[in-house]
Amino acid sequence: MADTTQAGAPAEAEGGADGHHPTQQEYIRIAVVLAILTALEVSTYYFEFGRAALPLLIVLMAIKFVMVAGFFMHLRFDTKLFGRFLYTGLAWAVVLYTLTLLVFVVDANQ
Amino acid sequence: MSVATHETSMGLDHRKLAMWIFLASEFLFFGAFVSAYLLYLDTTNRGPGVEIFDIPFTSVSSFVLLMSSLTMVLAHNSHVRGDMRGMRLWILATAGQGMVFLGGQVYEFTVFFREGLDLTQSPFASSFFFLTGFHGAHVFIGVLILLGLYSLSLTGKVKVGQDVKTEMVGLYWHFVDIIWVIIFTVVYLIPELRVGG
Amino acid sequence: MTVRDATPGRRPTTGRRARRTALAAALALVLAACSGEQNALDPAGPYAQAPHDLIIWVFGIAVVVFVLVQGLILFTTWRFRRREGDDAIPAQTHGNTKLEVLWTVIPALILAAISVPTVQLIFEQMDEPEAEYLTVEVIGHRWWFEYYYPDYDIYTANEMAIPVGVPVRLEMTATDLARAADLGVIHSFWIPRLAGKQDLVPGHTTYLNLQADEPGRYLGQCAEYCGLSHANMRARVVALDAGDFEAWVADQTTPADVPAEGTLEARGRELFGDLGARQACASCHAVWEGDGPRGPGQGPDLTNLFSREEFAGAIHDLTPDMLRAWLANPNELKPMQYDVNGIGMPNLNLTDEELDALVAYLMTLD
Amino acid sequence: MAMTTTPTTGAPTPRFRPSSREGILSWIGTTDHKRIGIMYFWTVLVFFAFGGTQSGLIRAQLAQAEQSLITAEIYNQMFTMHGITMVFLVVMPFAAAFFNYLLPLMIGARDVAFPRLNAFSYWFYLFGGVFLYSSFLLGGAPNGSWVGYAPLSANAVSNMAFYAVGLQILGVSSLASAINFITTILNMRAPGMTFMRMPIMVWMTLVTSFLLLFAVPIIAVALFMLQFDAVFGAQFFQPASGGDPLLYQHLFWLFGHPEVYIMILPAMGVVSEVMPVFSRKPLFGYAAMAFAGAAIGFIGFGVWAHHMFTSAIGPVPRAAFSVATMFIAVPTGIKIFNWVFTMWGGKIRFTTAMLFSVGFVSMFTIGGLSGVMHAVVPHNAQQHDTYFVVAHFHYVLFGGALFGFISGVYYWFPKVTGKLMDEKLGKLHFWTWLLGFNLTFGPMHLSGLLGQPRRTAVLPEELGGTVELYNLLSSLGFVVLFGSALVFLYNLIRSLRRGEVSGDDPWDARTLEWMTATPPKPHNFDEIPTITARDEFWHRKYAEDEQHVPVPVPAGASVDTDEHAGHGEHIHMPDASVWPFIHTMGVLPLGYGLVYANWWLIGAGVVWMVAGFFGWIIEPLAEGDDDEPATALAAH
Ligand code: HEA
Ligand code: HEA
Ligand code: HEC
Ligand code: CUA
Ligand SMILES: [Cu+2]
Repeated sequence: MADTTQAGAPAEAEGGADGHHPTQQEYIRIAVVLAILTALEVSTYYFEFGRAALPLLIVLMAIKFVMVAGFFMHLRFDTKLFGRFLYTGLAWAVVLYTLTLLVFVVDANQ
Repeated sequence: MSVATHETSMGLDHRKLAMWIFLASEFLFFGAFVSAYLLYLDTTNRGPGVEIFDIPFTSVSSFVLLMSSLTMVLAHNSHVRGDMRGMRLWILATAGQGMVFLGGQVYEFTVFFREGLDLTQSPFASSFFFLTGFHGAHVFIGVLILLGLYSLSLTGKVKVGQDVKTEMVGLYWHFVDIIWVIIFTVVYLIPELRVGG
Repeated sequence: MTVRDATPGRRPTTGRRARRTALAAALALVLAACSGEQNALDPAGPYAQAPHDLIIWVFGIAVVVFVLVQGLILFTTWRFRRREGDDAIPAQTHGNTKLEVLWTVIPALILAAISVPTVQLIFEQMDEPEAEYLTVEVIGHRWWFEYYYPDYDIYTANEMAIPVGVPVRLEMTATDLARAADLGVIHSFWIPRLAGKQDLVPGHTTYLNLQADEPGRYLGQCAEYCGLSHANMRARVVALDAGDFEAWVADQTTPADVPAEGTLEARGRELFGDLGARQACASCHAVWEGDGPRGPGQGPDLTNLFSREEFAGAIHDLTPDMLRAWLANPNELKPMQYDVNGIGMPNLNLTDEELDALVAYLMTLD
Repeated sequence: MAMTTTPTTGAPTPRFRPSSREGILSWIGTTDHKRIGIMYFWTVLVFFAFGGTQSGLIRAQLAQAEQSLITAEIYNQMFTMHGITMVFLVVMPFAAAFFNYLLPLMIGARDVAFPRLNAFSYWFYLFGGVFLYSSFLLGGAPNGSWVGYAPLSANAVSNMAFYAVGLQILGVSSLASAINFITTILNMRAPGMTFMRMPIMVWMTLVTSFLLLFAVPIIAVALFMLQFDAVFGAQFFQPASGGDPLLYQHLFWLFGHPEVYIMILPAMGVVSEVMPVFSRKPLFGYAAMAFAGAAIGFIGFGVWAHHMFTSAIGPVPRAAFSVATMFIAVPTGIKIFNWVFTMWGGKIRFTTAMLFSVGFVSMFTIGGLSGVMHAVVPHNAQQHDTYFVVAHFHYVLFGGALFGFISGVYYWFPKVTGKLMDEKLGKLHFWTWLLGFNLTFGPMHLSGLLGQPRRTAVLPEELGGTVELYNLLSSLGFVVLFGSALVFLYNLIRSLRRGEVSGDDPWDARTLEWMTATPPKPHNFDEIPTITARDEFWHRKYAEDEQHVPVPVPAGASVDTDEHAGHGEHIHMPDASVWPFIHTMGVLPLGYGLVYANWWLIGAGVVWMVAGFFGWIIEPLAEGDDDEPATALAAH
């Protein structure tokens, strides 16, 4: 929460970065990167990556996530507050549900 | 000047702020489905399990959805530049890709159904259909909104300078896309590693 | 019967009502736990005693906090009440960091002090008993408890006999149509004087330790809401001296007698196995005669029915009259849902003649 | 009503707007946060009467052992509906009533961020309640307890489909409100109203809204699963096919525990407003109060499994959740002591509002202490699902939430109506309420420890010997409460009709809402005040000398009622709109369709809602409003 933000002082909010929204070409370049990453992901289905596969998939997923959120959703150019909402929600969900699944696993009395 | 755009304490647009707040809560929604799915991964009740997935097929529809994010952002970009024709075009392209994705999902579900995987088969089946189905419902709503945006831009309810509206729709659309980024990995690819392919 | 002999006349009576006339204060009551067979404040075995000792201690702390806070409230409101005509405005204090730190740290310390023994006891209570113990398998049905003693191959229902002074470990789960792993709902087994409760969850096996230090009849009740007749799902533990327990085991492992040909009882036995177009008793209840089926079906095993004092989820005294009323219309004595989802015992529209015969037969089962 | 005016897409301007501020139509179409708050309040009272009646039947049945005034089936429906009603149709919307009415006034705004969404929330709440209660006429009310544990409730034979769908509807309402309030608080504070100058009530609104935001989606999932298990044959919680009933418990309590703080934090907000005013001192430890509230909300998310201590979970989670639970007492304790020290050194005026607030602090502490006792896991196995727990949660909910809210009613009644509530009746109400409350729920501590389980339709004879007296006392307590509630109701209506005129600032209050006209005008403030301090209004009335002793500012107490000061023409308020109402009505066919697995009804409901939504978005917020001038702030 941006509890320190002064009311009526939208300094941070404007971010001053409005003019730097990517251009069409840049968007397309980002999409190409995303496509390549996806191809890499799918390749784990065709090729044997052994124990590297799981971490690789997770890292690729995270990169794609951050790229779409950062560029297409403009998180990189908008106020930090929006990103904080998004990642707070994500983190909260991950923490709560990981704990929940842990309770099913750490279960000596079931 | 409407209330909605009255000068605000943080200098943010109400609607964008509200959309982000809403999206934050959606993680808790989808997270619960994902947890149920992970919990029930092996609870197939003697029915089909993850081996039933058709990864090449799903990869294609995932790719389509991913690319719809590109057209969506291009639509917004056009709107910002005041190019309403371009904006409408990209919106239609986005909605079209959304529909392709949905079509793929309907096809996938029918195939699974024929192979003996339906909602009532097992906890695994229920949680698979719930997770992907609720995501599909989000895409469907997104398509409706896109078409709404398209028609409103024709009637002049959405004009040049009102690109926040396109941006809002875009936020929702991209969000549905990043949820699929997670689902594609967690639901399809990672479990498939164990099947060995 | 040994069981009944061991627990003479422990039915609740109006005599006890006299005792409750005194409205004892909360503190006094909790400390000087009053009696009652289902009273959590009157532990009768180590697995109930340890949590009780812990909570008494925590309760003491709670009382201190209570007295402090309420005293402070009373004092403050009294001391700083506005008096008639006093319109002056008091000094505008905004806070006091030292004080605030104080009432952050002190409660935190108190709670840390509580949590240490709590955590220790959690593990102690759930571990397998160290001494040799008896295992009883418990299955919760809507709305009765089934028990199985793997060491002796004994099936019984609602009343569980245990030897005094020996730890008992319950292995529990829940289903409805016995062992069909279907339709079960969650129940909870709870005999307050012997141990806390533990849920019986379909699809899981849960464990509960208990032990009785004195012979007696300990009452309990299903403690997890399980639908229509949740209130009528009671449990009893009968703790027996070693000798009595052996006798009980011997009795339970003896097959039921087959009544002599031509008697009313024999007629009852015949009906039990065949009611014509109506569902036979034997399709849901087993009576073990040395060979043939053993153990409960949809309903309790009746081989030793009359070794128990109560029936139908231990809500009614087991007397011939009650039994007759039960067979005539089970729903009257205990609401069940046989017509809706097949849970419980159906009304089989028995004639008077059939009722006489069946009751006579069932009375031979002890 | 105009249900027939189905919207035609693309129509330039809707012709259908109630313009009058009187008559039923003006209420249906209202977007004024104050009127919506008032509607919440009266609806809550009606549901409170229902929930109270149900508890009356419960208490009648349990007044003596082995009674059968009502059948087991009816009893089960009664306690289920009692729990659902009190939690979802009374306490939560009661909080919404306060938030709605006060939030914009307290932060110096003209309305909430999304006035029509606000109306939508109210109508969803109302229809959700109507939907739940219609089950009584349609084959039986929900009967699986307010927690609706699977697999019992995931069964077609139970009436719990109504529960699953009904709560889903109420959840949408809460979620929409939460988003609305968060946006409002972040974005619409008056100039100078920094976070650390916001009244605690606003802080609690913010925290509560965040709790809702993150908790409601979880129960939404649980309810969907339950609903599909019960109606459409899904297998989430069916043990026969490997489904795990524990999943439901986790999902429910992941929501359910934050939910209890959703219910208490608003009341804590109310008390934090009332106490300073009647002690004539600022709130003691403002920052600690705000952050303790946030901490309670935060920790409150991590303790859910303390409702499952006797379930099939192992010793490690039991221990972890036990410790986590206990430590909630720390931030709560901070609040308790800060309230007491708010009074310390003050000049306490014992109005009815103040009495209820003091009652809150005292009674809530009792409930909190039994909560800590619950957290002692080994003994929780004795307390769980007994009347000891029933005592605990009535002390925190009734002694806590309801005491706080009623305090708020007495406190803000003059603001809303311009009339004072009768103090004599108020005091009669308070003392009978306090007595009845303790008489009802105090003895439950004992009957619980003496072995009485909850949710049992009869009090067993063999148990009756020890606990019958306590049950009788509880039942008598209900009678006292009932009488007391009638006094309250009479006081409300009487004061509304011919209460003493209050003036704008009857309590010598501290916060912004008292600075404007009473009752406030539709646009709240003629001129949005600029905030320079916490307790802004107080500081406009009093200056402080060196010893922090306030001295009245001569002409400082200028209440913002000066017609000339405002620039009336510039104040542009949203117009009334019936679209939220029309849109929302579609939830009824949708809901019944889901319960009865009727695809036609589901389809009709969806089409209705989509159409209603279209009507909504093509209608400008205010007449002649282009919705977004080219100078839109967000764009550049
Ligand atoms: C408003 C609602 C509300 C609130 C605020 C609370 C507050 C708390 N609750 Fe309660 N609770 C419920 C509503 C609420 N609860 C409901 C509805 C249920 C039953 C649900 C059902 O099954 O139907 C329940 C059940 C419940 C259980 C499960 C019982 C069971 O079924 O077995 C537990 C277990 O730990 C628990 C614990 C607590 C604790 C530790 C707090 C703490 O937050 C309390 C903290 C407060 C204090 C401790 C007092 C003030 C502090 C001080 C004066 C400081 C000094 C104190 C110490 C050092 C101890 N609650
Ligand atoms: C805020 C929440 C709240 C409130 C206020 C109450 C209030 C009361 N409750 Fe509570 N109760 C719950 C929440 C609440 N309850 C919950 C969550 C459960 C658990 C349910 C479950 O197990 O699933 C429960 C369960 C519960 C039980 C346990 C049932 C069981 O386990 O079998 C009992 C038993 O005595 C009980 C009694 C009462 C009584 C006597 C009141 C009284 O205080 C009520 C007093 C109210 C009145 C007297 C109303 C009178 C109103 C008027 C006269 C106004 C008229 C107005 C108009 C006509 C406009 N409740
Ligand atoms: C469809 C199954 C079914 C049939 C047929 C049936 N019962 Fe039952 N019976 C039950 C169930 C289930 C219970 C347990 C009810 C409860 O306590 O909730 C029960 C309980 C009983 C009990 C009480 C046992 C105890 O210890 O609590 C007796 C005695 C009994 N049945 C006798 C009979 C007789 C005699 C018949 C035939 C005339 C019969 N039953 C037919 C299902 C059946
Ligand atoms: Cu079995 Cu309650
Ligand atoms: Cu809780």
